[in-house]
Amino acid sequence: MAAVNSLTPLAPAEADSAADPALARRALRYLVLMREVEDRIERKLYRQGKILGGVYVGRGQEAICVGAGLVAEPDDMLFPCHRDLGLFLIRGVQPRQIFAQYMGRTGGLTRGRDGNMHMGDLNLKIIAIISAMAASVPVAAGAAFACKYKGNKEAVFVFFGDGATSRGDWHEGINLASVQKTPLVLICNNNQYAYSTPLDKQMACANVADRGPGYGIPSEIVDGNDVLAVYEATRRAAAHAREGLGPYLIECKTFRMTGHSAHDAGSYVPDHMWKEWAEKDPIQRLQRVMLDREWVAQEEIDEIHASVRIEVDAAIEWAEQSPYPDPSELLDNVYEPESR
Amino acid sequence: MAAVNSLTPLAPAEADSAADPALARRALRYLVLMREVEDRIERKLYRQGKILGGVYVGRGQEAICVGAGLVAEPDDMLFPCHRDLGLFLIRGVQPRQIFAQYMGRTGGLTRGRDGNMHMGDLNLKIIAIISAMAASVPVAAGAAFACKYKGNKEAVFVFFGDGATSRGDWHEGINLASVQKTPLVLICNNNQYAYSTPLDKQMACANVADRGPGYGIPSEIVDGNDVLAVYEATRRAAAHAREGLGPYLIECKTFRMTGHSAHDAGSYVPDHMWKEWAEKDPIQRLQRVMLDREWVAQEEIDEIHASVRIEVDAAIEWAEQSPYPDPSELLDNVYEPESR
Amino acid sequence: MSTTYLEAIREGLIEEMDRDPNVFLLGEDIGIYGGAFKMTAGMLDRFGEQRVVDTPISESAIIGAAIGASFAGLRPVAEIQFSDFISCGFDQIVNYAAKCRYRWNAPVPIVVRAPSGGGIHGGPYHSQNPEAWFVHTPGLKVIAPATAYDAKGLIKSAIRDNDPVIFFEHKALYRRIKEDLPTGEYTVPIGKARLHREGRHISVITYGSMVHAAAEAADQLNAEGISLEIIDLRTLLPLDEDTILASVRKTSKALIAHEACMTGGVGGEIAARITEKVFEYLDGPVVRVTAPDCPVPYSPPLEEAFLPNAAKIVEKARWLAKF
Amino acid sequence: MSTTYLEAIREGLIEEMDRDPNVFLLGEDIGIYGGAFKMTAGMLDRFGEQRVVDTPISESAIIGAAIGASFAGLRPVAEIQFSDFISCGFDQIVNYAAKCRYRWNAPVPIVVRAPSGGGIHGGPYHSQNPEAWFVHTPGLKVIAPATAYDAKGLIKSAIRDNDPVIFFEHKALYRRIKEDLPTGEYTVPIGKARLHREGRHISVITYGSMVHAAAEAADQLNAEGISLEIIDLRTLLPLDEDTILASVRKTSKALIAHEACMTGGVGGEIAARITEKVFEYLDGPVVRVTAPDCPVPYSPPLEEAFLPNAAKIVEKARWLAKF
Ligand SMILES: Cc1ncc(C[n+]2csc(CCOP(=O)(O)OP(=O)(O)O)c2C)c(N)n1
Ligand SMILES: Cc1ncc(C[n+]2csc(CCOP(=O)(O)OP(=O)(O)O)c2C)c(N)n1
Ligand SMILES: [Mg+2]
Ligand SMILES: [Mg+2]
Repeated sequence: MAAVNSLTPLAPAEADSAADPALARRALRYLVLMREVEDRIERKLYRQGKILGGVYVGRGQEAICVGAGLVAEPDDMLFPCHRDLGLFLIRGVQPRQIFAQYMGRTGGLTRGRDGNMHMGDLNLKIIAIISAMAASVPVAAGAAFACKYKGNKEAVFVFFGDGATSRGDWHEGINLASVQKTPLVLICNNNQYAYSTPLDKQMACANVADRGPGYGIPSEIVDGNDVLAVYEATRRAAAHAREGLGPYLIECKTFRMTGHSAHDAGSYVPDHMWKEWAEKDPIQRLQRVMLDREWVAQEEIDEIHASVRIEVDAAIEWAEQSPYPDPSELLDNVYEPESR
Repeated sequence: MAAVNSLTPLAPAEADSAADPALARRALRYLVLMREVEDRIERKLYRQGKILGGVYVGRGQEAICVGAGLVAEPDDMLFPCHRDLGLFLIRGVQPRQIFAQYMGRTGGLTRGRDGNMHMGDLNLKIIAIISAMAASVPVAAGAAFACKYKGNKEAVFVFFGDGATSRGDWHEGINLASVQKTPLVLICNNNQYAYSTPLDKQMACANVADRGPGYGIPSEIVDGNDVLAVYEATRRAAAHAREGLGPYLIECKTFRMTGHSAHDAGSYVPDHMWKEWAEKDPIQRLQRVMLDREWVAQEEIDEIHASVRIEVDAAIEWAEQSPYPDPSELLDNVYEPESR
Repeated sequence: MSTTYLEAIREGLIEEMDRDPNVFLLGEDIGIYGGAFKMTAGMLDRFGEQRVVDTPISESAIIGAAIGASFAGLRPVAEIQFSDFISCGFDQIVNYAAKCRYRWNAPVPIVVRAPSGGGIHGGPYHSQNPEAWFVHTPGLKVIAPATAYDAKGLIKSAIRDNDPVIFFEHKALYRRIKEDLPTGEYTVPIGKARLHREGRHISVITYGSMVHAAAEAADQLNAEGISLEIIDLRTLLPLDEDTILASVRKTSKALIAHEACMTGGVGGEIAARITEKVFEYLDGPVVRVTAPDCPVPYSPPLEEAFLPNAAKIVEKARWLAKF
Repeated sequence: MSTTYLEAIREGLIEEMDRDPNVFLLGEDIGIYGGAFKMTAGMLDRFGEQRVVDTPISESAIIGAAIGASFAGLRPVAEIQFSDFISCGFDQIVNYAAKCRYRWNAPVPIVVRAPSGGGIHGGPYHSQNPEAWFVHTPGLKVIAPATAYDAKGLIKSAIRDNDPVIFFEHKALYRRIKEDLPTGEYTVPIGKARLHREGRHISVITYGSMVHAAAEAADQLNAEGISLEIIDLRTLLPLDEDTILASVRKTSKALIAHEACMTGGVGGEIAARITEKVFEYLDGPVVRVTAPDCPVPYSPPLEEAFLPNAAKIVEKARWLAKF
């Protein structure tokens, strides 16, 4: 299917992935694992006071990072946003490292230097966000430029929310990448809120995808709660990018099934939206598809959930044993050691 | 004529202004005056070393600020860019003040605090640019918000070049105004270069107007060398804004008939473009129209040019007599006097 | 009944909005949500959407729009959700707002409110103290209140001031400190420091959260016969040099404390002025107690080690007292 | 044959690009035009469009893209056309580049070149000296060379350095100063000050354009029997405290000179360190000669009055010598 602009209907999941039970199984496991890890973080560890500071989860929108993440090759650089835990899992980061990160322990990716989703690993080519929304977009554009510079076939994936598209950095970054025709895949999770701010207070256009033409790049809208649809759209985008045709914008329509962060009940969200979107839950949905197509039996699904719970229990135990950083580390690594 | 998006052809000058000889006469006089003032600045005073620092002129694109400026009501706040001298003339700033400004004399609008086009007068509701391209766009959005806040029928006009549209501030400002549906008229002089950088190195879309839909606002393309066409387009935009329908983007296609600044010969511009656009000179063009339609006789046109030259000679003389600021003023007005 | 630092600022905002219809608020999530720290809770209902304006995530546009609205006669109060994000609107502050009056005589009566400071496990991007950048920017006024009384009085003065004011609110103080405020209306002058506590041996020149750390330190040191005089600057630009120098002339020793990291911080400027202007009065080196030169770490033991506190002030003061 | 400050930097850039294919340049108008100051003249022809990259007008994207390219193993050198516009990319520098290594062990080997300083009648937006903002940002290195030799040696070291470097080039020095450079390859270490001139009575601690003003002042004062020792800092972050303190221990008097405005400038930090660490050696107040606290005015008589110079250093030094 050719890249299309935003006025086309939601892309259906009818494509080769729809005939790939193995892919669906992998997707399901990551969806379930992400959900479980974040439920524990937000609803257990945070409430138990074992995690201090901000907690942002991707409940209800896991299909976006999982669907897109399964397309990325290991050498493709990823720039997650603060609700894309699935990307870390797909890149091989262990749940125990994630719990340790949230608890500020040395077992976390940042050794306690930073918290929650502010983590990354350059060896795994997954880049830590800074808090400033959309700041990663120009940075990702630079990484995409490097692919072109080196003449390799890598692509760069950058993820952001609807709210981030209001920022100057979003514009400058996407404009630079478009002018340079670099392999940048832009994936927007449009979960209809930026913190408490609804879309109509953020943008006057109907869709984030409507912004693609202003950069002369293709953009398309996809059902962000359909992991296979996200996978297919991302494949189109990645192919476009690797062919040297430049950036490609995907808008994933979804909903944030939680407050902005653990301290926010989201009382400003009208009740009907919670109900409406609960029915579109990406995990339930994929499971239904897999059962309907007889790709799995219910037992297998239950077994996935059970094994994930066991893995997560162990990971939390490990993380709680992980030591806090020693205060003597405070000034390490502000600069490259030798150069000080 | 309804507001249209960018894919429509250049707006023709066929409209009521086309039947208004008096308007054409006023426009012609401002065009000629702006051209003469800037020719003296760039080609005489600067070369004589009487003006130090940067000199940016609007040669060849005068029709944009003059056509739009003639639409603005005295209470509409104007945010010129660095090639919009005509707006100052229309607001009643005297050529002698402009020469004094360029020469750093107390007779200039900034008393020598700032130079060249970095001038403004809050009483005349004409705002001084800062150098940072597009920084005025969010500021103008705030002024437009104030119109809505006060419930008056004023509109705000902000001017910028093609290059400025690459900046984050441009995006943030236009997005805010669009969300707030405030009376902001956005006028882009697309002169096809940002300093030495051609359009294809600045943006991947065909027209600046293609960016309108990303903000859910109307945008149109107009021939920027046709002062009557610019006038008509600006009238549509102003009417739209005053009706409470929100911002409106006008892209004026034009060309910068000079280097970026007085020290730049523009050697990077292909010869054919100079020739091609010389034939589209906005002054010649308006004069032809006026002669064809028998609105003026050649003598009257000659008389306009002659009287402008006399006015400008006198203005320069006055400015050269204007004293330099006294060093004792150096620290005045960093803060409000009493509050120090 | 006593008022918290946060409530005091809210009261100030409400009083000024009641007083002057041109005062309005803009920022992210300040409307129905009442702001990330609930500073503006209830204000949307009270003043309506026109005067409590939720914006897209665009700090540069928030500050720029405030400037533009001020040109049209309004008196905008912009909220930057965390002061860490003020750098996203930096150019609008340092190049636009700060220079208009000087360049072309255009006043820019805006207030930019920015919750700053650590101690809430916010990590590198929800804990910074960026005041020094703005103190190095002529044309701005910079305020950092330490008490509820001053917070209310200064936010009111800031709104009435005809120059751009950057107003740093220490987020760890929001709910931690409270006091009884006068029932009647009052303001606190910009540019005047406050003698927080009188003392004889060492002048502690400080502001924001460190005022309270200094007071704690003073209590401890009293027992040891070391008496600290605490100057709460309240305004960082313009600096109240007279009050600083008068105190040092009296005690002949100076300790400067701030939560921001040391190098290039406001403490350097203060130390320089003391050494330049009352050198003959000094009986010992001018010392600084600040955070070290690194980002604000997240993990509790690291943040604990990072933040200056009473104990670190006590230690330095003891050392200085021996001179 | 002798090389100007500007040519020296260009030579450094070319040598590093010849040496390392991962080094590339990005910025506005640096390609066919060769840059606003012609720094990169001829480099497009030599290295091609891939390595001399013209960008849209977007400082935040320029710096951000440099960071991203560095993650992928490249060594970007970004040009900000005038340092006055660096505030448009401020967040990318202070929050992104400066903190990656500390937070998650990701080095950001980028160089951001920024022509700074006044004396060219550029007015408020083409004359600023914003170095102090960055000196207050741990994780950055900040360089401001005063001579052609150092400019070349330091730009080469900056490109090889594995931390983000902000490189301020004084635009008034570009063509004003020249010297004979060694024919062979050399670098100048980051973080080391240079004894520009030995003296006995007063240590003048300075950098950038003021090094030359100080030298002029020293010549004049010699006649009066006042001998100035001039320390050219070269690197502002990390500061070479040892060299500064050693000189002050020797002369027991310190005058700090910089072109940036005084309040919150780098001079305050230096004065504070001197007073804190070698107080017992001081025979007089530590004084500063800087621009006053206002924007850089355009009109020649105003700019002349604004800029610090040899005469102003002479005056302060005479006063200090009397102590
Ligand atoms: C520049 C900036 N301003 C404000 C914030 C505070 N903040 C954190 S997340 C957020 C909302 C982001 O909305 P969106 O981009 O839609 O992502 P979502 O949280 O909805 O996934 C805000 C305002 C920030 N992180 N960065
Ligand atoms: C943020 C910023 N970066 C760089 C510059 C230097 N500069 C001045 S004008 C200019 C080109 C502007 O191009 P455009 O917006 O098309 O206006 P034009 O000069 O063509 O009328 C540049 C790069 C600037 N003024 N501001
Ligand atoms: Mg969102
Ligand atoms: Mg242009």
